[in-house]
Amino acid sequence: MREKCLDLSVELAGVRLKNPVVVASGTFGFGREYGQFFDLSELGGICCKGLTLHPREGNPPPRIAETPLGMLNSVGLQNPGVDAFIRDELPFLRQHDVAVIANISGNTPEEYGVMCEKLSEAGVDMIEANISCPNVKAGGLAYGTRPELAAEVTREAKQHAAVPVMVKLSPNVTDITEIARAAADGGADALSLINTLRGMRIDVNTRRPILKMNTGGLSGPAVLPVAVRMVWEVANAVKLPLLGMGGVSTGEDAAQLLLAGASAVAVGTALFADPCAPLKVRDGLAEIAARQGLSAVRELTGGIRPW
Amino acid sequence: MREKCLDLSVELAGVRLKNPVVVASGTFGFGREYGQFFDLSELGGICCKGLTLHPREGNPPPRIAETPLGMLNSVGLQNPGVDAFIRDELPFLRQHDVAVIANISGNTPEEYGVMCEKLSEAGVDMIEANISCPNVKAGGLAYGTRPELAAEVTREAKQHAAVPVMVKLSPNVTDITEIARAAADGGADALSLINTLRGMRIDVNTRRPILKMNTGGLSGPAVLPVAVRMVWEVANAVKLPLLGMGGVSTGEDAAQLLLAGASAVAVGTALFADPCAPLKVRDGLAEIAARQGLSAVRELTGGIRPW
Amino acid sequence: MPIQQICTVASMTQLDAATWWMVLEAGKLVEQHGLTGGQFIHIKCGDDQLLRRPISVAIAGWDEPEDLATLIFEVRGEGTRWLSQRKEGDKLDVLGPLGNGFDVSREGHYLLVGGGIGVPPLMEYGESLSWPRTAVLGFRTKDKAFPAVVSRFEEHCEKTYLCTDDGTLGRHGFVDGQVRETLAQDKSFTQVLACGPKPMLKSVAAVAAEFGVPCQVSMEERMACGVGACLGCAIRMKDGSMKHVCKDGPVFNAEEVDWDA
Amino acid sequence: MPIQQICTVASMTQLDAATWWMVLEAGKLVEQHGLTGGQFIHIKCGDDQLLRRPISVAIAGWDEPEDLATLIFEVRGEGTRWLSQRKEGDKLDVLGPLGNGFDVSREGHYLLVGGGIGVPPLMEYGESLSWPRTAVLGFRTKDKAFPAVVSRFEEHCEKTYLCTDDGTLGRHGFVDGQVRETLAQDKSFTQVLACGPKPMLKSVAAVAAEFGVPCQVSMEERMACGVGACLGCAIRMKDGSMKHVCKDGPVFNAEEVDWDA
Ligand SMILES: Cc1cc2nc3c(=O)[nH]c(=O)nc-3n(C[C@H](O)[C@H](O)[C@H](O)COP(=O)(O)OP(=O)(O)OC[C@H]3O[C@@H](n4cnc5c(N)ncnc54)[C@H](O)[C@@H]3O)c2cc1C
Ligand SMILES: Cc1cc2nc3c(=O)[nH]c(=O)nc-3n(C[C@H](O)[C@H](O)[C@H](O)COP(=O)(O)OP(=O)(O)OC[C@H]3O[C@@H](n4cnc5c(N)ncnc54)[C@H](O)[C@@H]3O)c2cc1C
Ligand SMILES: Cc1cc2nc3c(=O)[nH]c(=O)nc-3n(C[C@H](O)[C@H](O)[C@H](O)COP(=O)(O)O)c2cc1C
Ligand SMILES: Cc1cc2nc3c(=O)[nH]c(=O)nc-3n(C[C@H](O)[C@H](O)[C@H](O)COP(=O)(O)O)c2cc1C
Ligand code: FES
Ligand code: FES
Repeated sequence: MREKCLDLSVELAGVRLKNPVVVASGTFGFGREYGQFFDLSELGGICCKGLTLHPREGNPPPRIAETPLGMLNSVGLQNPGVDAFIRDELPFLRQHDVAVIANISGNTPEEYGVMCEKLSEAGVDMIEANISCPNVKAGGLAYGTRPELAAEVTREAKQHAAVPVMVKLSPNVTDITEIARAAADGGADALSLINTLRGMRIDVNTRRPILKMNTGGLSGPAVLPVAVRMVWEVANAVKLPLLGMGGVSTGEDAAQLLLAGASAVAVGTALFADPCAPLKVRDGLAEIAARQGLSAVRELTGGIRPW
Repeated sequence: MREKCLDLSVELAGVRLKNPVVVASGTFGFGREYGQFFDLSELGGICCKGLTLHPREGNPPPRIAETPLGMLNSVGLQNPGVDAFIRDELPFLRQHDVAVIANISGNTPEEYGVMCEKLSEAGVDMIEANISCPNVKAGGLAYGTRPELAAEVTREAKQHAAVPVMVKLSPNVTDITEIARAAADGGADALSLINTLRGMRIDVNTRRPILKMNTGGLSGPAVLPVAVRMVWEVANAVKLPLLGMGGVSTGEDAAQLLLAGASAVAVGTALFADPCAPLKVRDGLAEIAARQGLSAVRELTGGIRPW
Repeated sequence: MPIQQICTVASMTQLDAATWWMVLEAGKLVEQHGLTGGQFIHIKCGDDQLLRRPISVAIAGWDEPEDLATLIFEVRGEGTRWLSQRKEGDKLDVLGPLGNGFDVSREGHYLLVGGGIGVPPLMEYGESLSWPRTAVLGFRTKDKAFPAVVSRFEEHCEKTYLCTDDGTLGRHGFVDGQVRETLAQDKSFTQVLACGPKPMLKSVAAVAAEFGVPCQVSMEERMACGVGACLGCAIRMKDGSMKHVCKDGPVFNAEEVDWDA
Repeated sequence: MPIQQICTVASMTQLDAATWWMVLEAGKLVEQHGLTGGQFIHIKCGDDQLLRRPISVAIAGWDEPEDLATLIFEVRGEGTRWLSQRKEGDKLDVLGPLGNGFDVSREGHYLLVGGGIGVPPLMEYGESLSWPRTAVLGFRTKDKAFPAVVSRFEEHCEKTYLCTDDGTLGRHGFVDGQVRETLAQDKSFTQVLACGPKPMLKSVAAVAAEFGVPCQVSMEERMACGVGACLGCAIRMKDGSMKHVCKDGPVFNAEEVDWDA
């Protein structure tokens, strides 16, 4: 009864999500695999695996290492390219009642622009411009760590996009609000954060890093407190809607990010422990909102009472 | 038999430690409390609770929050001041056969200098200049995030210190090697890293941050992969000896930091789960070295074989 | 001096939906290190929880065999949930004895004031004190008023007053009303010993001060080390200084505490 | 189509100091989803391990009752240690069936080549194939040569050759020597099915290629999702493309694999 009255829907830069739980880019492919475990229409949105203008094979294996309640990955943007996505994957995604968010990485600002044009035309709901992927040596890292580049990429993306552009921030910076402001100045419609923290694990017997790339991106529960802090900082620094992520695996984790200022959350690594994690996060969030007597989950957003 | 042949001793900026396991500043007070659980002479060294020129009461409570395999603290440099330390605590520490490393934080470069002078005269083995404590609003954070300030503090400390000066780096930066190089240029004899990552946790029922300071420093197993990565980066960037720390709770964790380039490791948060953690780390490290047929644990340092 | 010890769970009894009575074979902790009620032990609650959980000792060393220690705790989160799932014979890694208990070294007339899960840490003082004492015990509601605990006060104290916030048992209202009445009626009380939520402690301390009766309060704060090393569990004193619940407490002289911090 | 299922441990048998034989009541996984030997399941190993652990199925659906699945695994770290501590009646959260098994759809003469913990995933092919087959099984030393596993090959295969690296059992040396001899003596083999450490697979693949016999190999790579979504478990193919062990494998055509990657 009570749940019936609870409105789960949220809005992210003008795009309506039927609930605030999105799946994080790179952890969900293009939806086919986890679509075997639950109906994709149950999700608020899907951030697709990061796309590049041309197909990429990604980094050499091993690409995965486990760490204390976290994991490192160095997948490195393996993807079939934006054209193949539009041809082979988007029609499948479009069969479901779910917001499709294309995640893109470019080597140059122009590449972001070209991809935005193609994807807008093909009909995605939103574009997430990844300026933070720490795995690609050229470009990737620099955009996310230098305000002027972040602004430039954002401007270029916005100029060519007919759908909202969300800029994805890296946590590997001294001051994330600086980059957030730059993206806002560049015209971003929303921001998403956090991408992975850079980390390393060494096999003490072979003395080799477990990842062939030596270092990789840390995600999972271990990073949750960093994500909460950064979402809060960014929420205080810019007026844009935020998609919060980093270590979310329960409704309570998600509620923390919403309270800190996010309009919606993304679930990534938690999927690997439990394919139905996003649905459990959604239900947990609904329970918390109901217990607090809210009529809409979106009332949590920014509800933090800092000391 | 085998263990008899294994040399556990290491050198850190000319100071001999009988084994490579030190306890981390702020987690071990001035040794009295954990000295009830084991003989302090079993340790390689003790980094004392951070000192300031004048006594400080620290931050208001709550100061502690638990996170997934990590914890946040906002203790904020509560300490009796450098003079009281020298008078009331140092004599007790000196009763033990263990290297005493005084950890200091100043509001100005001059304060670092004054403290270095006092502590050198009083007879500590080494000074760890904390330029990274994220809890003190004035000064603290800025020194650790701006190369020119880091260099200035280091120079001032070195000028007034008669014992080796180790500079402690913050992980909350875009490029830790930049700060490391600045400290090296300033004349640092060694570097220690990592201090805590800034994080936050929110009580979703009260909507209040658990910490009264809203945010705090993240430590514990969760941060280990970030520590390993940063130690490796810094080891590649400067020629100084390194004291590695961040999330160490087993011999294997310590071995990772040594292989990445550290000469010794510090154990902090792990103490709270197990007061004897430093001794277990030491024994675990010895076991790994013995298993690898080494004659000295120090042979692990920098032994990583990157891809 | 505190030690680290592996204790065996001697028994587990569920008191209500959320509350457990756990008896530990505490061995040396009691026999050589003198663990007593009102002190606490710091318990490792499985590998998932990085930090230990502080739990007060309700009573120790008075039952047979003499090394038993009783803990009474409420499930509040993951750590206490883990603790509630322990079975007889399971092992617990604990640090103790930690902190001070109430100071009852001087002859006198004691008023014990407990609220909710703050009642059990007074149990040993209710039973074993060699001086006369009266208890005022407050609970949210009748279902949360652990009869197994209350009955031991009733058995040993001169009088035991019960209060519930909702009036379902005993006096309707908070304990401070009963405390005021009791102190007003009987001027012979020399000490108030109080344990419970901070707002309760604050008002009990105020009432005691009103009547000029010294008051000791048992405080809570989030802890990391539990032994005084990390300075995590600070509380502010009236004079602006910080004291630490794990080392200087958990029992403090109510007059010294800054109740408005 | 893979599903998530809670399976009950039907039995646990220790094979040697580090190796366990675990039988699961796999229910629908076998009965409706056709789990077979050579495929794998992705197992949640307690709350401490964030990622699941992939373990191959040795044999499934051939014992009574028909929903049993046998896993044989070695303790290598925390996850497999946790798994080894499971008891009859415990529940496991698994994903499966995942990946392909060996392709044995065509009539032929099969040579099964297993090394160490790579022997069990061939068990179902040793027992249940309707075509003639021979097994070459290699182990480090006699003590690591699981008699309980080997005997099932010996019972069902035309011939079962054993090799040990140290000569303590069977032929002294690696399996590839025996494979070469067997393929040289008998030209009727139409397929080699191999499972074991990568260096072994590489040399067996080379020998098979020498004799022009198609060879299928079961590969390992570190996994996150286990279902093809994260692209974590990539291995490089000769043509430079990436394939994924969890979705495109674990069994690959040996000719397609880039053995020098
Ligand atoms: C000196 C002392 C004595 C105590 N004695 C008892 C007792 O006898 N019976 C009893 O039921 N409870 C007692 N408590 C409270 C008990 O420690 C907490 O309920 C418990 O730590 C909660 O842990 P959790 O994992 O279940 O909850 P979570 O909320 O999941 O815990 C998260 C973190 O917060 C800390 N925390 C949460 N609540 C408290 C709290 N109230 N006080 C201190 N830390 C907290 C936990 O220790 C942990 O580090 C005592 C606390 C203190 C300080
Ligand atoms: C398709 C497949 C089938 C397998 N079948 C079997 C089997 O039948 N029997 C058996 O004993 N082992 C099998 N393995 C290997 C088994 O998965 C690893 O031994 C196990 O994951 C180690 O986990 P751990 O926690 O004990 O070790 P840790 O080293 O602590 O694990 C740390 C991380 O590394 C990963 N990892 C470590 N070694 C391997 C490895 N060799 N392959 C993949 N991931 C690894 C773990 O999954 C985990 O994420 C298989 C592996 C794959 C990929
Ligand atoms: C295997 C893997 C691949 C990822 N690939 C991408 C990617 O292609 N683009 C991107 O923007 N983020 C990528 N990420 C980052 C996630 O989208 C997310 O920001 C991060 O993992 C933190 O969330 P989590 O802790 O819930 O996983 C990837 C993460 C993982 C674990
Ligand atoms: C409670 C607490 C207090 C700390 N106080 C200090 C301090 O005073 N000075 C300092 O340089 N570092 C301080 N640190 C940081 C630690 O010395 C160490 O760098 C960090 O905790 C990472 O190591 P760990 O994960 O082993 O704890 C403190 C850490 C904790 C947990
Ligand atoms: S908890 Fe560490 S000082 Fe009290
Ligand atoms: S493990 Fe995720 S794609 Fe194979």
